[in-house]
Amino acid sequence: MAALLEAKGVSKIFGGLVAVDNVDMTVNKGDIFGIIGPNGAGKTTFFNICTGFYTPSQGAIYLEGQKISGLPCDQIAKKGIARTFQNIQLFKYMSVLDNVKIGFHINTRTNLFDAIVHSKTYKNDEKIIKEKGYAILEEVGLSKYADTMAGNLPYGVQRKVEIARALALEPKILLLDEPAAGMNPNETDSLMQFMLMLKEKGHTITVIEHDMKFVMNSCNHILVLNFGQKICEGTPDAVKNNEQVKEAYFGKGIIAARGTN
Amino acid sequence: MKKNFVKKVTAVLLAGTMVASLVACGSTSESGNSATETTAVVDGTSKGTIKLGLVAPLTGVHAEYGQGFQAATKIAADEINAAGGANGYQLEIEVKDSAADPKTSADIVTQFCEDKDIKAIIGDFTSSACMADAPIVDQYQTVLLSPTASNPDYAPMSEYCFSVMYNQSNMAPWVGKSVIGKYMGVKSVAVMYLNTDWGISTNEYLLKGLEEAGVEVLADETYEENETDFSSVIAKLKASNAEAVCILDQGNVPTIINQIKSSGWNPLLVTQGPGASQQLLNLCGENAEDLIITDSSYITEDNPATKDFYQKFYAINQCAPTDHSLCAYNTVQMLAKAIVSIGDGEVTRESIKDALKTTSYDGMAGTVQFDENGGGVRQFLILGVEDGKYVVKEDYGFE
Amino acid sequence: MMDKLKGFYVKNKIPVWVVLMVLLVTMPLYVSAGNMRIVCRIMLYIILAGGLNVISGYCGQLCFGIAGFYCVGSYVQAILMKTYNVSYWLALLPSGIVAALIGAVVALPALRMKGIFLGMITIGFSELMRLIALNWTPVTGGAMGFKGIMAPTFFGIKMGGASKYYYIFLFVVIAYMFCTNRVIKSRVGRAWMSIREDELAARSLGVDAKKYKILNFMYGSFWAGIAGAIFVAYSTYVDSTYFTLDEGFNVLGMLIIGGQGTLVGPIVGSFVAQVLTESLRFINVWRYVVYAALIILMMWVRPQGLIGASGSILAGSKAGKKKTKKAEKIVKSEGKEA
Amino acid sequence: MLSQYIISQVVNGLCQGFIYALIALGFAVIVGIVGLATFTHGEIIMIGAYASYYIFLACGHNLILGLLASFSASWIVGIIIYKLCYERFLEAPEHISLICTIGFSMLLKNLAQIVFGAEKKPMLNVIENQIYKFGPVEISKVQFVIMGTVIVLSTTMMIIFNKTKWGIALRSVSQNREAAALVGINVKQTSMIGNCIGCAMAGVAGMLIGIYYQSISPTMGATLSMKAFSAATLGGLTSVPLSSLGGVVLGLIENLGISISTASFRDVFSFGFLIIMLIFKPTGFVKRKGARP
Repeated sequence: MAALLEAKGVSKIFGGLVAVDNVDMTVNKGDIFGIIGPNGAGKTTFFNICTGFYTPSQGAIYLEGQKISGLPCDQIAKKGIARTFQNIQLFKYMSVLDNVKIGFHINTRTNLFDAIVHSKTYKNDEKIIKEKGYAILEEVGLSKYADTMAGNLPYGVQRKVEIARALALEPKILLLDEPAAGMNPNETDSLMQFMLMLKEKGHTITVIEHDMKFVMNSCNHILVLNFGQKICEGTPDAVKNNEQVKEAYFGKGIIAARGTN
Repeated sequence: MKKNFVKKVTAVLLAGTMVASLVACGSTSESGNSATETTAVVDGTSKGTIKLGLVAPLTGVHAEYGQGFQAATKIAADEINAAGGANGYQLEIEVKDSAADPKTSADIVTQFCEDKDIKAIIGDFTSSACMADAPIVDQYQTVLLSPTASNPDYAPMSEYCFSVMYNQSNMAPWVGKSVIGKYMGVKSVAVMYLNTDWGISTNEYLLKGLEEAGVEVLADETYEENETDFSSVIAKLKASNAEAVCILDQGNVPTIINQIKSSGWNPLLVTQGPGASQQLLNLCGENAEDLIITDSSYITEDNPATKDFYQKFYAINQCAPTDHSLCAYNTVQMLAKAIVSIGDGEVTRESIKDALKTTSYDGMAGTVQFDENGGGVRQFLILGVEDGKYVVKEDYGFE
Repeated sequence: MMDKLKGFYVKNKIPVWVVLMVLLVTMPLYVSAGNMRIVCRIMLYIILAGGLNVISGYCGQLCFGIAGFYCVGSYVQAILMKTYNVSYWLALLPSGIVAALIGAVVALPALRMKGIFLGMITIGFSELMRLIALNWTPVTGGAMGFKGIMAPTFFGIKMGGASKYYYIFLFVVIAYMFCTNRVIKSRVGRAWMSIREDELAARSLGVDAKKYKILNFMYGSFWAGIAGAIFVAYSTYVDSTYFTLDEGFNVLGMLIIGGQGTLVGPIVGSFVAQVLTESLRFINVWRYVVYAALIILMMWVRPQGLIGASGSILAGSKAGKKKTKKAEKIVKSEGKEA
Repeated sequence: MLSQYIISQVVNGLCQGFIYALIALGFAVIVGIVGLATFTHGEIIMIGAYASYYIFLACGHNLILGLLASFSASWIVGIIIYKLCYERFLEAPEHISLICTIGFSMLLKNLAQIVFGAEKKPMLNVIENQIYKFGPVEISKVQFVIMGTVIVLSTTMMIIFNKTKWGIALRSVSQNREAAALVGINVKQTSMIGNCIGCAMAGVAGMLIGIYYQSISPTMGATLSMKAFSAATLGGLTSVPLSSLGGVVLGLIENLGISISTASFRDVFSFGFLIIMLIFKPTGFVKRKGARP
């Protein structure tokens, strides 16, 4: 399996705070790669480094062997990384369809003059956007909301719209930041099914999540962060049984107490 | 509930205003839209009324002067009408606000020109506005008589353009040569002038006059129209060690004089532009002592020639008139004289223009007439301030 | 009422447009020359407010300095026509382009700033442009201004005077509406709007925020420049007093009255503002007091402007929340059916 | 002689800078506590000046009375502004309240022209002409009084802000509205008080300007408020001490600039400096914080 997204010795320091400390990561094509860790472990910071919102203090990010860290985030998006946000950042006052249309930005070429004279490029682009946009909405199961204003949708649906928008980029890898946060068990379940379906279609996904059940059931590879450091990496089963992970999640005392029992 | 009510009321109000305005705009008469000051005294000898339009900035930054225009023209029209009118015609002045915006001014002038009843237009205050109006009055062949437009390019723009405010080409060299050079007899002078069309042209002509008289110009400083703090300009002039300071400005003169005095400097002061008004004395108080000022008259309550005007003006505007208002007063008087000189001929826009060219008005501010371009030519006094009052130092015709 | 109007329009699209065009084209026949000038003024402000609308309405970049671009356009046109004897029609485009280039220069520092800081930059810039016009006497005529800029001839017809020059204004307004309508509904317009709504998310989707912000400023200032350029030959005279900060605030006021981020907003805003100030003349000096009070009242009642949608990002959160509840209900009922 | 000239220009610049600083300080308090900008500041200056004018007219040249009058008049206007332009729009996009303040400024300006009269009013010799000499430094009594008043007022403000319970409430609202509400601070009232303090500072500045330039008019505030706005922007808009610094720097730059060129370029210097400064440091004098954005 070819490594799609690689992080080599990535660190990020804010002032005196080491938010991410020398983390390595390899995401292979076709993976659902989970990143877990307690609050404040540096997961989102790590995501922000991967997508170019931050530049790493040390180390570098590679996409298909090509260094991408240091590029502005819109360039990184063009290279093929799409993401969603922990606190949904939809264009709330625009319709769902428009949200997805903006997702097609990098895959279309229309410039100001094309738009004014309605050139061939414009017509082609609009045609593609319309067809593919509806296709994506259909795929995600949102076509009935196409003309609804995104901000008016319930939370779970908004999450899906955000994913649909990211899919419009036709990314090589999809980064989801806590997609199940705030969802009820039913919604979480359907989200999981949805992710597995995406995987079936050949998408590579990296996901940050708190919900253990969700991660263990959907991911085939998991990275655990604590205090910015990688403490464990491996399959769900390996992670489940790792002492350091238990320690990080439940605290040293409990583990120690259990040990004496 | 309450909110809905407010919304409804607003909607109704807005809709009402819109409809009213549409109707008003649709009709060509415009009579409902403007403040018309009818001062007609109906008596047997009246031949009818002649309507004049006044466009002036009643609001905005120049509101002070626009409101002065309004009051002064009303006084003049009242006086003329009370005395039986101009050659029997009663004068009526229609006032419209240009808000110191040249675009609006041009729009209003067009409306006046479209109104066949209006025989001549008085206004606007700023040169900018007048220059924007000039092509329009040229097209409609209507007289535009500005009390104050001072840009030397304005009056030559059309034969229908006139301005009462003195033409700087006669006035400023005289100030340089005769007032500063001869009357005051100083060897060196520092000049500060307003960076507007008026200030720049006045300064140019003044420097010529000073050169002729052999007065050394040690500093020549300019500043923006909306300037409030002159201390740094004054410090510059002070550093030049000139005997006298010549201030070429209108509205800012009192502020400048006050700031010069409070900086602890006491040079000879001479100013041209603000006009010798009571307002200047009020605004400067003791600081105005020994100030030399040139004007065709001085407008205070003590001056027998202007007392009547002063009191009437004060009754309307609750403030002392300035030279600008006097110029506005003169415009109406001159138009009236022009109408009188037409005699039995028909009073048309064209005849008013022809008559105005040769009109000379001998009023409380000396004689005013127009040169070949339509720029006003006035006579000047040299005035000094003593004990908070104006004193005539040299009479008209000092060379 | 708005919905009914809209419904009527959707049903009778072609007749409405035909009637509107006929009314517009024949306007000088039934409106007096004096009022034609007010119509021309409305048109001028439509273009200015329209240019500003692109910048602040569609891209969310607070700009108080539209008068600066207007100034640049006017002076470039005046200088080209008077100093270099370029024909009116040939000078139009360069005026717009120079204004657009200046817009790009202003946009550069603007890239790193938002909100009121950006507003401040544009204020400073607008004043600088005016001061350059006032003080660079050899080129701009300084305080003496530029006079005698002639209206152009069009196939032998001299376009002087409001009734004829109106057609040039009309043409530019239609051109503006046509272009902007197309741009807004394209990839470029969507990119601008995405930056307005959430710049971070837009960038994560590959929208080059820097490029599009600069492009946005250029497009907006281009139209402001064009407005200046056509105004100069209409007025025949220009000096720096036309381009004060108050002018910029006026235009912004009109835009917000009409509704930011909507195509018709500038038209409605400019129309209402001009017609109101004209029709309030009967109350004399009180008219600006009343006008100002109406602006405040307007902000209280319809903060999104007369035309703006209440569910817009520009309308404020309160209006948005109401709609959210309504939408939630719909979603719930749909869920039951499913 | 040359050095004397430069010194006098520095003194002029400082004095003007102090006036800018006082206005900018009020501006920063408003932006900091209410969280919304204002364009009505110029008119508050004018209201303050007129209040002191009428008090001087009625009671003679009593500085303290004038100060109280301008302070309270502008405080009252501050309440009106808060009720009209801010209270409803605290959570709304900032352009809405901005337009409200622009509208209100227009209203006040035109109303003042009607009520007070459009003409300039004299405010003569409230402080007599007198020059103090400290070595090569010449400073007039008016300048002395102005600088003194500004220093006293701004120090009092600092003390109120940093030492009193009241000031801490004000600062907490400026930092986090919701958190302040949670610990039991009446956010709306506190915001209003903040707004009123800011306005009152501008009002007092109006009186000082009236005294310094010896005349007042309804349109006196327009340019000054723009300068103060620039000064506050230089200071990062919300920081009281840095905004004052911005004012002083702006005053100095303008006057030193004038001394090497002409006064026509005054605004070129101030706005040019502002733009250049913001290009290189978008947050003005404020140090960029190292925290996560």
